[in-house]
Amino acid sequence: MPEVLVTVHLFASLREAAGTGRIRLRLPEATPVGAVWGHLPEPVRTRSDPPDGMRYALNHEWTLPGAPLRDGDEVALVLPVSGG
Amino acid sequence: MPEVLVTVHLFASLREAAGTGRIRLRLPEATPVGAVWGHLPEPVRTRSDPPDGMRYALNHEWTLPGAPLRDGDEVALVLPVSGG
Amino acid sequence: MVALSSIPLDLATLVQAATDPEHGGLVTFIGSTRRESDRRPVRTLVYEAYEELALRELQAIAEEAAARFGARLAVAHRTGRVPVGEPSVAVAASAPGRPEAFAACRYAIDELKARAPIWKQTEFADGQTTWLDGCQDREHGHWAEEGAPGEGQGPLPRASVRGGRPA
Amino acid sequence: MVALSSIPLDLATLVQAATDPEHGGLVTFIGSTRRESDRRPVRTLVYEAYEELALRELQAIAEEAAARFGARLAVAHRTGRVPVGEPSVAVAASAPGRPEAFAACRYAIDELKARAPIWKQTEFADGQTTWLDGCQDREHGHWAEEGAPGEGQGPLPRASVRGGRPA
Repeated sequence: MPEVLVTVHLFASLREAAGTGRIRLRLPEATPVGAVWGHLPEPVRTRSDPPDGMRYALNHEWTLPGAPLRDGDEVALVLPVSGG
Repeated sequence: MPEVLVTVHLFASLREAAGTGRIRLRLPEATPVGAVWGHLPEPVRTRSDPPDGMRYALNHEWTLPGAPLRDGDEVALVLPVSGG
Repeated sequence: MVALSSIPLDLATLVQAATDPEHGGLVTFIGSTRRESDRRPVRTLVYEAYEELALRELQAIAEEAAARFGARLAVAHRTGRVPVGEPSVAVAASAPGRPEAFAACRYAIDELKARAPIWKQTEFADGQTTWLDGCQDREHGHWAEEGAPGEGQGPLPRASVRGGRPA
Repeated sequence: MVALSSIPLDLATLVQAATDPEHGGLVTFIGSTRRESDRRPVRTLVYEAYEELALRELQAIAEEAAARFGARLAVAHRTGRVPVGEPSVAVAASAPGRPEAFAACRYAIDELKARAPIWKQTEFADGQTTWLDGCQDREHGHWAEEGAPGEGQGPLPRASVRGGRPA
């Protein structure tokens, strides 16, 4: 099965758990961005499912969980926000 | 009829019309503050009735038009306001 | 803190006066002279306060807002000549949360405009001046809306509009 | 103007950026770190932004508010460590009249808090730290409301609360 290499951007507690703000993952081609969580390494994925209110960005634009990943994509896991 | 001597504080166009911010008036004892307008000198009283929304202060506190004047009182004719 | 000031209002001073370490939100309102009034160019505004009562009224408004919204307020109003573009009034209100901070600031500026004994004289670019005090404005706050000034429409006496007053 | 800043926010800069000579009202909101969170003393907050997208989102919010309310906006958010009492976020919005200025400012701060990809880590006085990001907070925004931290109630894994991090 063909694979794609993507960069995953991590923030807040995910970034701390990973020890880095970006990791690279090899994923099956056309994996939807919403499935990236399940492919995170165990020490990073501190819970089985993404938290309620999780959003996703693809190449620094908002996207939907169903968007398929292509080779070279930069996907961001945008945890529920708390700015302000 | 006994009279009282009061100081009338004038502002904005009334003050300009009077050429001064305060005038003294001799008025019949117990004249209500709401009647002061009718006793203003002709050049000051630019209209026959006080404008809608006119308020009154007696000795620098809000008062009602029916409040009776006593000797030495300071009455202010508070025209409709436009600050801010 | 409430103040009348004949020199420019300093927003930082008001913000500092309204700051409270228990309050997470602070809202300010700044009202400035616009360069047009009813589509006529304005040169400057002149504010006149009934000082004794204006200060009491500003204090009363600040206390009402504090009681209603758990807020801490600072309110200041310019007096005298205020060139176009400069703030004529400033309010700062802090509260534990942002809805109350917004509500307290809005309450204070709305009440100030309705109640504080302060009057505004508009000086137009052509030198004509008019007070907004219910005597010189045809319709309070909408002085020249129905036509050019001095045309003798409505209850405005011609004499109440002064032309060519030296600056 | 929209900005992320690792140094203290300057309100005067935002006010200047939002000023428009046609606008008579200008409203600002300043959000500051409170010295307590859920009744526990706080030492400092740390803000982390997804910078590329946060700037776009702030710009989008400013443009939405401009279109809806005829407003001009400036929005800035701190990043990094923000000591208790210092502003973490500031919004300035001017509009022709004061209702629109209030509405535009309120819209911008509400949308920012709901949408901008920026996260807050609370560092308590006892050295314990926690992110408000839906993973470490038991209930988003109400982290310690039901009990002391680390008691193992609810979905919060013990490991997600870090103790004794050096300042």
